[in-house]
Amino acid sequence: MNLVPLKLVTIVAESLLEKRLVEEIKRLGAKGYTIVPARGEGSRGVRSVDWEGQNIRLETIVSEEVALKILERLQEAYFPHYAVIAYVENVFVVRGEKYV
Amino acid sequence: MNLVPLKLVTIVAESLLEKRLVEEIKRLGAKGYTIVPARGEGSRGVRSVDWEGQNIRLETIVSEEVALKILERLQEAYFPHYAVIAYVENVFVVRGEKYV
Amino acid sequence: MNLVPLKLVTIVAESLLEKRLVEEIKRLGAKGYTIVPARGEGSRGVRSVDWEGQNIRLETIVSEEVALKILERLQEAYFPHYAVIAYVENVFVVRGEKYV
Amino acid sequence: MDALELLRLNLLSPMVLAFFLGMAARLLKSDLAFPEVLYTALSIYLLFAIGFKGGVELSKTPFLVLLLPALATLFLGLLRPLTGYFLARKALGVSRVDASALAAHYGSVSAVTFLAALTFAQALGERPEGFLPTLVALLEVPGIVVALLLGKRGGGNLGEALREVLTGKSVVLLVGGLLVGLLSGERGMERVKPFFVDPFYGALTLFLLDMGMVAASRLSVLRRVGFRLVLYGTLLPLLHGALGVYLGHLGGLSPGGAMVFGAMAASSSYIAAPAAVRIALPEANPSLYLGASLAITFPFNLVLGIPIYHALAKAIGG
Amino acid sequence: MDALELLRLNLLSPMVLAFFLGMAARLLKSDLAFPEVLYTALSIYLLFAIGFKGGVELSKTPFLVLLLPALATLFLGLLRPLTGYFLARKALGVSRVDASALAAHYGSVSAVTFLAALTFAQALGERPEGFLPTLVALLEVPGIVVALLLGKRGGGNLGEALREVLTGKSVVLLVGGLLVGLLSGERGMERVKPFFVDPFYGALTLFLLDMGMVAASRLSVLRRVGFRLVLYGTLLPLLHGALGVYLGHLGGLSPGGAMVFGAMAASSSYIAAPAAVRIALPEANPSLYLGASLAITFPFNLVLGIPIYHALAKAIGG
Amino acid sequence: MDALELLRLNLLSPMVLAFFLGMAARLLKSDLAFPEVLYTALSIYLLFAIGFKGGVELSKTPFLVLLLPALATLFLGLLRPLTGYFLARKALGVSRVDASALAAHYGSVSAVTFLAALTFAQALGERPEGFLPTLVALLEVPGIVVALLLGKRGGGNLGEALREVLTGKSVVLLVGGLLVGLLSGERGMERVKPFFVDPFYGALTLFLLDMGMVAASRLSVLRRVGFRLVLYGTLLPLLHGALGVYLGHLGGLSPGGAMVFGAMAASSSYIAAPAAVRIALPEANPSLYLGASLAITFPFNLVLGIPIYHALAKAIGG
Ligand SMILES: Nc1ncnc2c1ncn2[C@@H]1O[C@H](COP(=O)(O)O)[C@@H](O)[C@H]1O
Ligand SMILES: Nc1ncnc2c1ncn2[C@@H]1O[C@H](COP(=O)(O)O)[C@@H](O)[C@H]1O
Ligand SMILES: Nc1ncnc2c1ncn2[C@@H]1O[C@H](COP(=O)(O)O)[C@@H](O)[C@H]1O
Ligand code: NA
Ligand code: NA
Ligand code: NA
Repeated sequence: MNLVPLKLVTIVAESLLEKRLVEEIKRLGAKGYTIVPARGEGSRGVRSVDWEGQNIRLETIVSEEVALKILERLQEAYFPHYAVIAYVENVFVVRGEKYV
Repeated sequence: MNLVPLKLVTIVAESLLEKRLVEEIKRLGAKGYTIVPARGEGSRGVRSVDWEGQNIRLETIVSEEVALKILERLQEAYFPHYAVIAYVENVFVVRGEKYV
Repeated sequence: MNLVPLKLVTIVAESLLEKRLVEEIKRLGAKGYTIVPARGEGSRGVRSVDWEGQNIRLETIVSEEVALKILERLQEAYFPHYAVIAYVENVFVVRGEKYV
Repeated sequence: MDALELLRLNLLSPMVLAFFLGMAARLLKSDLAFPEVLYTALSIYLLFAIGFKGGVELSKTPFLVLLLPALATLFLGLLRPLTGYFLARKALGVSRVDASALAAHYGSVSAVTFLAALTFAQALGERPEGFLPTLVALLEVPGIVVALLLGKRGGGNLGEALREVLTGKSVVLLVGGLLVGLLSGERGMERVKPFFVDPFYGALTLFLLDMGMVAASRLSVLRRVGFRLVLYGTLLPLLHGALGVYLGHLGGLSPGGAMVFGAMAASSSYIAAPAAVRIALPEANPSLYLGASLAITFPFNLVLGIPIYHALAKAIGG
Repeated sequence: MDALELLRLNLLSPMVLAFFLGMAARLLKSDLAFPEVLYTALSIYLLFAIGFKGGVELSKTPFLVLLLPALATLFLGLLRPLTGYFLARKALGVSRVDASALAAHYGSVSAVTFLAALTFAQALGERPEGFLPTLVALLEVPGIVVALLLGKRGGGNLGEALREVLTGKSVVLLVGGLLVGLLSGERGMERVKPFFVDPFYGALTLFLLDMGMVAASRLSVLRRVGFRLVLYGTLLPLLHGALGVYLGHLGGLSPGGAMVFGAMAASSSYIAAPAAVRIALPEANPSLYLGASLAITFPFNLVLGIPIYHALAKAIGG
Repeated sequence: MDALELLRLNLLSPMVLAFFLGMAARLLKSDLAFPEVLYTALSIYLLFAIGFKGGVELSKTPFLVLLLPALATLFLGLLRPLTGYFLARKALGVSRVDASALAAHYGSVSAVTFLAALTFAQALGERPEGFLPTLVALLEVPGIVVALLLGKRGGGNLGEALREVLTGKSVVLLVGGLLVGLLSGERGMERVKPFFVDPFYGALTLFLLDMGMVAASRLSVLRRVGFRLVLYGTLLPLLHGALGVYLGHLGGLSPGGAMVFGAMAASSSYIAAPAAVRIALPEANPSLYLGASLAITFPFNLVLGIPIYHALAKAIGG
């Protein structure tokens, strides 16, 4: 089994940001991503299925370097004004070379 | 990058429990959560999109202490009678101080 | 707290494969799984809500041995022709003995 | 029209056929599936529309006409969970908790069975009373409450379950639609008729297609729980149905009305009751109550029950 | 018909009642919830249908008849964000950015308020001009642009926000439906009338049920931001509404048309504007603008505003 | 009516215009998007409704009238994949697997193209035979099977793919709806007409709006695969369409019926075939077959093909 250790970055954000977040992570080096619609609650209150827009949960598998770049960009440009949360973890990826 | 190591608790449960689970985890100290609708299969058979209610997949980022409290509460009050599964893992969270 | 260290295998694949993937992982020893509908982008371009079918994100908690079998099977039979990505990580599961 | 002709007429309605098509699709392992959202959307539409039509009719009904049928409904709401409970204990030999769970289902009501009966009556040229949806709303809640009381005898989450039933979406939509119809009357009806009335039976047909798929996926329970549950799920509705027809007749309903009233009494819940039971009686076995209510009683009423209650109503009142 | 009678008529329409039912459901903590997809589907349907009907009417309207009302609309599109901005700065004392966000909402338009006014007018036997939906499309965009210009004064994401508004789904559906209606004309209308016209008010009723739930979940803002926001959210529509009725009258609209035109002018956006503001002015406080637009101005117009604009239009033009 | 007039009439129908609106929305990068569930719901509705209407008509059709058209359909179901395969091999020079994938698409049928042709015929006052939907169901499956046989020649997942096609949702809904219509007949039709018949064309319009968006997102393939695929995707339908019109005429269909039959023959699948091909021939390139079927042939038939088949049918039979 060819398993490559990589970083999985997960971002939960208001769905309005989807297009911009996708552009950002691609620009910073992500080769792909997976998105599921989500709802949630945090410091900015409940974000649910109401029309004002729910959340998205975006995952991207990237190298450590790209992961850090993404998180920095989020911290700088999105955390101050938008409902966003982001975390990173270690995963082992089949054919991981495709994703770096 | 200011990354705080925290626990990510994931709970998959029948969707009927959503309101109660959210109340429980908040009471036990969770500052936020993210939910996505899910379907699945386990010891209690298939739980799919049928109207009898699908599953939810609830994630919450918390301190180790809160994580343990949540898992204990689940084990005690929900595992016996409901379709529930729960696991915990280590993640590194941007601005993690917000979530403890 | 009775927490058992196990493997969480996550597979993102085109939704057309759902039935077959579920059969495969059960045959290889998985005792359960959780699926959420997803969209995404990778080497095969955007896979979104269009009718040609979106993705699914399938998670299954298994022993290390079963995890490796699943990943090998994917690599051999699905990676060449289908839009699939798979990764594995370490999780701690409540009442984990149920899942091995 | 003789019994066989009635049965044929019922069987060959688009609604009943769609139900069988749904079952067939599932048994053939077709990938046909209704997105859950479509199910939810259709049920919101159907429940609100029933309530609304009932409300508009109610706005034209003198209070006195309603009194006796309403009392009969309450009486059935209290009695049916008891018969359901004791029959389950004696004939099925299940635990107290499982018996209460079954009682909650056979104490409440199925809006779709009600609708199928209504459609059938109208197709035969009967004119069931317009206020009957009001009675559906009235019958939905008390049976569940009585049954949960039987199951808990003073413990746990009863309050939560009760609140859940009363503010549950089926009650809110039925009662809410009723109020909207009552207050806006004929004048409101004119505006929304092409949405809430004319396409109603077609939407119901689509809904029954989905119900057929759901019911088929519960069929396996029959093999497991066996013959006695089948008896339970057919004799109990016959008993309740006959009682309902009779009480409806006593309460002054027309034959068509008494027949629909009987079908209501004979029906078992599969929306409000399962949710309430799952919260209040989590130890109860869902296969049992869902299987009985959905895979036995619902199709039984749809196919055989409705023509039978019609024949009864004719025999008593027509 | 006197004022009270008008109010009663408006209050007891299925649409307004459904809105209150939605609010009640949320306040009772019912589990009734519209799946987001149902909301999206209904709004696609409603917007396209309004546009389409408007387009078919437009195909029968001479250009000159449209000229003055269109100019009046553009004028309102430029003026309203300014009054919204300055009133917010002076009376609410909020920051420049929050004032611009509010201005974007009160500078744009609510298609549902427009529809409610249209329905009301038609229920009274008025015949508002068929091309009014064209004006809705015309009024939607400029107000948002002006407001964002006020908020940015030369920075950031204005271009993106503008593109977002112009290609936003509400503009595309309204304008696109309009073009489809314009090009296919009466002949096209014949084919799709039973889908886009007849069931329209029923669909709108269901939509308002959902809007009621959303508005109720925004009610809490009232307690927090207090009385001054309530004044802002009612006086500003009254001002804009009166102006709209007057300009509509000058522009040659019938009394019914002037009244609907006034309601348009009085309405505040809660689809296009929030999305644009969230992108272009992320520092603005959503509770403020969503609360004002959705929990104050929308219900105010729905319940009180529309009959008032009607009375005004009658006083001036009837 | 001359050719240009026909084309204009077709182009300016709400359905075709909605398709272009969808394309425009995507090309303008509008955020307009149909939730997948809405697409699924509309396609369930459309397929069941076509089947149902066809079934009701069938219940009034003598068996003999159906015989020849059914044989012609089967013949086309066997022939079309072969022409599709060999043209792909010779003219496009693609691999055996890719040619089979294309053959599966051009061997099956597009329900929406069929509907557009039907609508067009009806708008011209023609009266296409009521049993045509039966033929759609008959044409859907064999072409795919033949094509997969060509692609596999004795390997792999053919059985699974075949089962997938036969129990696929489009076949189940079409054939199931047909049976429901056949069994419930005019009497059933009466009850559900305001849902399954009257609003049909409007629902189709909305569906085509979505199809336009999907097709536009496939347009990029044209640049990549180039001119030869465009020829393939237009000449093949013309050939099949002419053959279809001719066989329809021989089979005894009215001119309107022959024209719709031609459009069926000319159409290519984009629901059943892609799913079957993806399972049975995963090595085939989806850009190729989806691009050809959806971005070339579907719009070609919708805009130009249908009036052409109409002219042909008139020339031969009218
Ligand atoms: N502690 C948490 N665990 C999981 N998800 C969270 C947590 N806090 C916030 N979120 C998610 O992130 C979104 C934005 O958070 P916030 O900006 O804090 O309102 C919320 O709507 C949740 O979906
Ligand atoms: N081994 C597993 N891996 C992932 N999800 C699981 C697993 N087992 C159960 N689940 C999820 O947990 C739900 C309840 O499980 P159970 O109580 O075992 O029926 C299922 O419907 C699945 O969604
Ligand atoms: N780097 C990545 N991170 C997260 N998800 C990915 C990544 N690459 C691909 N995916 C997901 O896997 C699916 C198939 O990928 P592919 O086969 O590369 O087109 C995509 O549609 C995405 O949902
Ligand atoms: Na945030
Ligand atoms: Na469990
Ligand atoms: Na792949």
